Amino acid sequence: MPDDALGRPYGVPVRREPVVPNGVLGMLIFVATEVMFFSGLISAFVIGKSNAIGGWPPPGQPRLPVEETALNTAALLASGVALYFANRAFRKDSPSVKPLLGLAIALGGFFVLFQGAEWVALIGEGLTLTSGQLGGFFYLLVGTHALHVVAGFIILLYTYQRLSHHDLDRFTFWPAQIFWYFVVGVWPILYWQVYL
Amino acid sequence: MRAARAVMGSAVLAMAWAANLAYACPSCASPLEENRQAFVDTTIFLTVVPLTMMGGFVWWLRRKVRERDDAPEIAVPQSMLRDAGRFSKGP
Amino acid sequence: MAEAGTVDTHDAPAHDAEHGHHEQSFLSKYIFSTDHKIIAMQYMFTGIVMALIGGYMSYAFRMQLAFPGESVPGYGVVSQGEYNSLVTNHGTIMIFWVAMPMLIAAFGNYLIPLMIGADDMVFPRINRLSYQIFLISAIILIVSFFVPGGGFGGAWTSYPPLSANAEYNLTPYGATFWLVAVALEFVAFLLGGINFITTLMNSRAPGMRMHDIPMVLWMIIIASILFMASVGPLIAGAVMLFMDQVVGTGFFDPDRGGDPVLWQHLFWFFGHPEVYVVLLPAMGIVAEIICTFARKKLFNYKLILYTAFATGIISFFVWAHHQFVAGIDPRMANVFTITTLIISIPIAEMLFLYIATLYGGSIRLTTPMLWALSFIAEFLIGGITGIFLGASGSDIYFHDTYFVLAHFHYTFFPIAIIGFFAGITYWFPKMFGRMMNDSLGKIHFWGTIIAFNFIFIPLFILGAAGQHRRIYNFQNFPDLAGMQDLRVIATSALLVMLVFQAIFLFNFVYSLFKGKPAGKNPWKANTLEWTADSPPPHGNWPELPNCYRGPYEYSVPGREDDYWPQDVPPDTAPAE
Amino acid sequence: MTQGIYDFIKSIFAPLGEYLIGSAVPVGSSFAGDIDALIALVAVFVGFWALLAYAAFFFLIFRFRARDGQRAQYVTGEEKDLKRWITYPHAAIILCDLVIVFMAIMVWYNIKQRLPEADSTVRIVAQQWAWNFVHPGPDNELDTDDDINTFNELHVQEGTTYHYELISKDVLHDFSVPVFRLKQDAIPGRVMKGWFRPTKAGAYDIQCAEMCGIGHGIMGARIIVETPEEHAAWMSQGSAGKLASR
Repeated sequence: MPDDALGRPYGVPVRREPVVPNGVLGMLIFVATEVMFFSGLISAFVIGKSNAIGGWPPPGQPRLPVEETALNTAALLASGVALYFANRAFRKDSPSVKPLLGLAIALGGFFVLFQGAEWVALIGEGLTLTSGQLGGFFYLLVGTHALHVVAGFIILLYTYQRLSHHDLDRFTFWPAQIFWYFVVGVWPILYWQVYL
Repeated sequence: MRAARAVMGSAVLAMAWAANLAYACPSCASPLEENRQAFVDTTIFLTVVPLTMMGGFVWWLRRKVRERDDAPEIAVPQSMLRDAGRFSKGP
Repeated sequence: MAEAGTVDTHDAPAHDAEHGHHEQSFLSKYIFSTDHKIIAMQYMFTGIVMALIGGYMSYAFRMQLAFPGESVPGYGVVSQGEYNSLVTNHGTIMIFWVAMPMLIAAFGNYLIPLMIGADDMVFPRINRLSYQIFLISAIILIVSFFVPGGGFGGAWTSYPPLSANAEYNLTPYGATFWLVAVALEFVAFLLGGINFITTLMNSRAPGMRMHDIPMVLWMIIIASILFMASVGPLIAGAVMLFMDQVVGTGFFDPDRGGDPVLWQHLFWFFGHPEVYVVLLPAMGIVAEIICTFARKKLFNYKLILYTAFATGIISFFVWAHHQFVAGIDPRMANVFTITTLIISIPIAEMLFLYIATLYGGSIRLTTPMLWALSFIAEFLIGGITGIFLGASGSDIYFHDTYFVLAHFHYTFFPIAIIGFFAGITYWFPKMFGRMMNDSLGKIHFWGTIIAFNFIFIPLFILGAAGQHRRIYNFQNFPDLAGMQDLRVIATSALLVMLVFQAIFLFNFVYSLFKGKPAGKNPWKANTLEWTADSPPPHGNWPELPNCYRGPYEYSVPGREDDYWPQDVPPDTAPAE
Repeated sequence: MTQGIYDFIKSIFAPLGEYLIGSAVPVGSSFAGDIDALIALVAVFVGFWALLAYAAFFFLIFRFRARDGQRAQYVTGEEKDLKRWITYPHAAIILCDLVIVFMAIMVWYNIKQRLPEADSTVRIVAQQWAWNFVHPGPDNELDTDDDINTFNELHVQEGTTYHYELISKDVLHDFSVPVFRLKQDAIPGRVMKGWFRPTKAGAYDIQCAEMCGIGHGIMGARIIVETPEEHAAWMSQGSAGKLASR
């Protein structure tokens, strides 16, 4: 095996394009941390749930709206799909990118509003942060996710605005998508864990 | 050397397995069996998730590097193909 | 998101727009700078200030232990509650506000762009934000001492229900401030870590392959990856603990269906990888220094890299060894004993490889080299004593005794203090353009190292005799009251060590202004940072360097010089 | 068979353990000797490697110090004959680790995982910042009228196997008796079970080993290990005193 010192061809090396653009790589690392954050929350929830004496959900607490939220889940997933097609259109420079991105944003907004309405109803039924383990974990997990949805929603609005001004590039759109896919992808797991 | 290492590796695994043979646990403190199981499950979960993510990322990166190196329209100097490091496919 | 559009800072440096004009005010140059070197300095000086605060705390509580009940000069009488908050915050500060900013943030920020031949980090503004959040977190922590009720005193591990409920810890504000400070600090390092990894991946000089990256950068990157992958659950736990403290939820309150062991589960999932997060950068610094002053290539670069990776991966499997007697399922202890002993293997191998690097060298015992070698010598003690604690059977006895305390000081002192001194004495000429005084450096070195051993060897003995941690006065325990001599020895050694730090501070300030001018490459080292001016200007190089070879090509046969910088083109085409 | 191997290895290291730990802290329980022997074994194994590493380290520093006109060698560390110096110790360390793991797990299993038949049971209730002990009294059963409650003082009888039930009223505490080599966290909401068997009469410290608030430093108690006669005397006196106070 040749030495590093002697075995390399003579010549000026060329700087190459990075394999993954900076923004994308940074966002991927950030999302990985977020995945661990949600893993921690879910682990805490699994352990908290296992401590309940008398079964889960605890007796005497309001039921979570499973069916309505299923609809909402579908809306969020559809938003992810819309974003995926928006990206395909974007790469082909097709004019349908704008309505598709708009649809994704609208579905995301629908999710947030629906979630808010659901919370208002639940608080009315007496489920609050301090009403017990169910309330605490519900607002902790779903609330943390809701914050992420709002953040992702704002990021998507920003990309939409850039798109309207015709200066949206791949290196902004791609990280924004990664974040939204993460927000969409983590929700079914939370739905399965918390609601079902 | 390699064989010795394999033997020792399997010995370690055997120990790990044997450790759980002593399953009886009269001094376990948790009032609930589900709670005990939940700790074991989340331990495994929390350990596997980061390693999977890192492994998946390295795999994805490797694939991307290969794709790029295979793509004909991007001119890559021959010397760089050779020198791209551990994520490249080598000479 | 603003930086996301930038493919490569060398093509379109995002921060040049801000710094295009040449006359900068003091504020924009030193306070709100996006230059990685300035940010590194900010981290370093904040770290030094925090180290002084942490050292002062250790002085106060060691004096209380040696002379219980007497007024400590410069502090006053240490009450029980104050003692607890002193030890708690000493631990927190030394790990989160000294070891991490000095080793990862300061050296990472300073070295990564310089060593890979880049002009700056890829996200300079995120980098600046990272330091600002870090500074706020430090301020919050210091403020926590002066709120009603005093600073938090529930140990740096902050186990609930003690930490969750003000009825128990009696520090209603201190506990919350402490928690917020720690969480903000994590956010700061999260932002820093994103920067480090992305920069190393994407901004390397032309020709720098994976195996041409200096070891210290690999170690900082692996540490960052470990940090990013392990901190999430702890932030989750911190949010829950914060809600328990402030909102009044009961996640960790057994009376309301919560589970106090859950916090330990989440905390130690981060807590153990954290040890390697700070260890690896120090190991990397030592690797650079040993190679430079032994004029030797690193002994089997790839194997060292693999042991570092292996350490990182295994560190995710070992955390429950902190909880052997904490009420987890006893069967889990068996599994974690095995994994804990397995992690000793790559670490031991890494130390062997470092020792093997000395073989065949030409060793010059300069101040940085002394620090680097003492790192190996001292860390070895820390490493081997860890086996006693990793083995579940003996941990029953040693858990939470002074043996544990001495053990992790034998790891953290080499990491944080020796690693920092090694790094600062080695890179001082690059950072400030002047040499540090070698004689003063050696006096400081011997004073610190000898005193350090005299602090902690007595504590090993006390721990083996069954003395527990975090007890403010051992006169309350008849079996322990008799060993006061050892405590006095440890405290006296601490005083000596603290006094010797004045020599360092003097040397630092003196050399800053009066030191011998260093020139570009005073140590005749290979890595790219030594090809820049000392101190490097904004943008580091007029023209960014290329890389032609690995970082440790010292004493290559057939060359006149015994070093061969990475950016020097080969003289001729190689004869194959 | 595993027990036989364990006993054999233990018998080798027991005297050293007696010297290392037993000389400072009395060997007060049936399993204290096991832990001491394990500590001695680890000390010998890691001590051997540490000395070897130090010897190599200082020898190399001395042998290869900078001398005029002498260049360092160019060694990559990938040469087979040099790499051997790393791989052999590496393999040997794995073997040492295996022995340590085996012994540690055996000791752990004996102390923490199994519960031998008990002669008596005591209840230990930790609170901020004191220990309450409930002795079963003459009828040897807890939760009866003749239970003896004491404060910061636990009375046990030499040579008797005790189970303990460890309870915490408020925060985490840790019941630690150095002479027994016994340590167990008390977790509010759970009952921790374990056992010990005192072997040496005398009065020893109990410490709280988990940070439990401001009074952590004063949360000590005494464990009084008595001979059967003394214990019987204390018990009659204790229950009489209790009846009198009623």
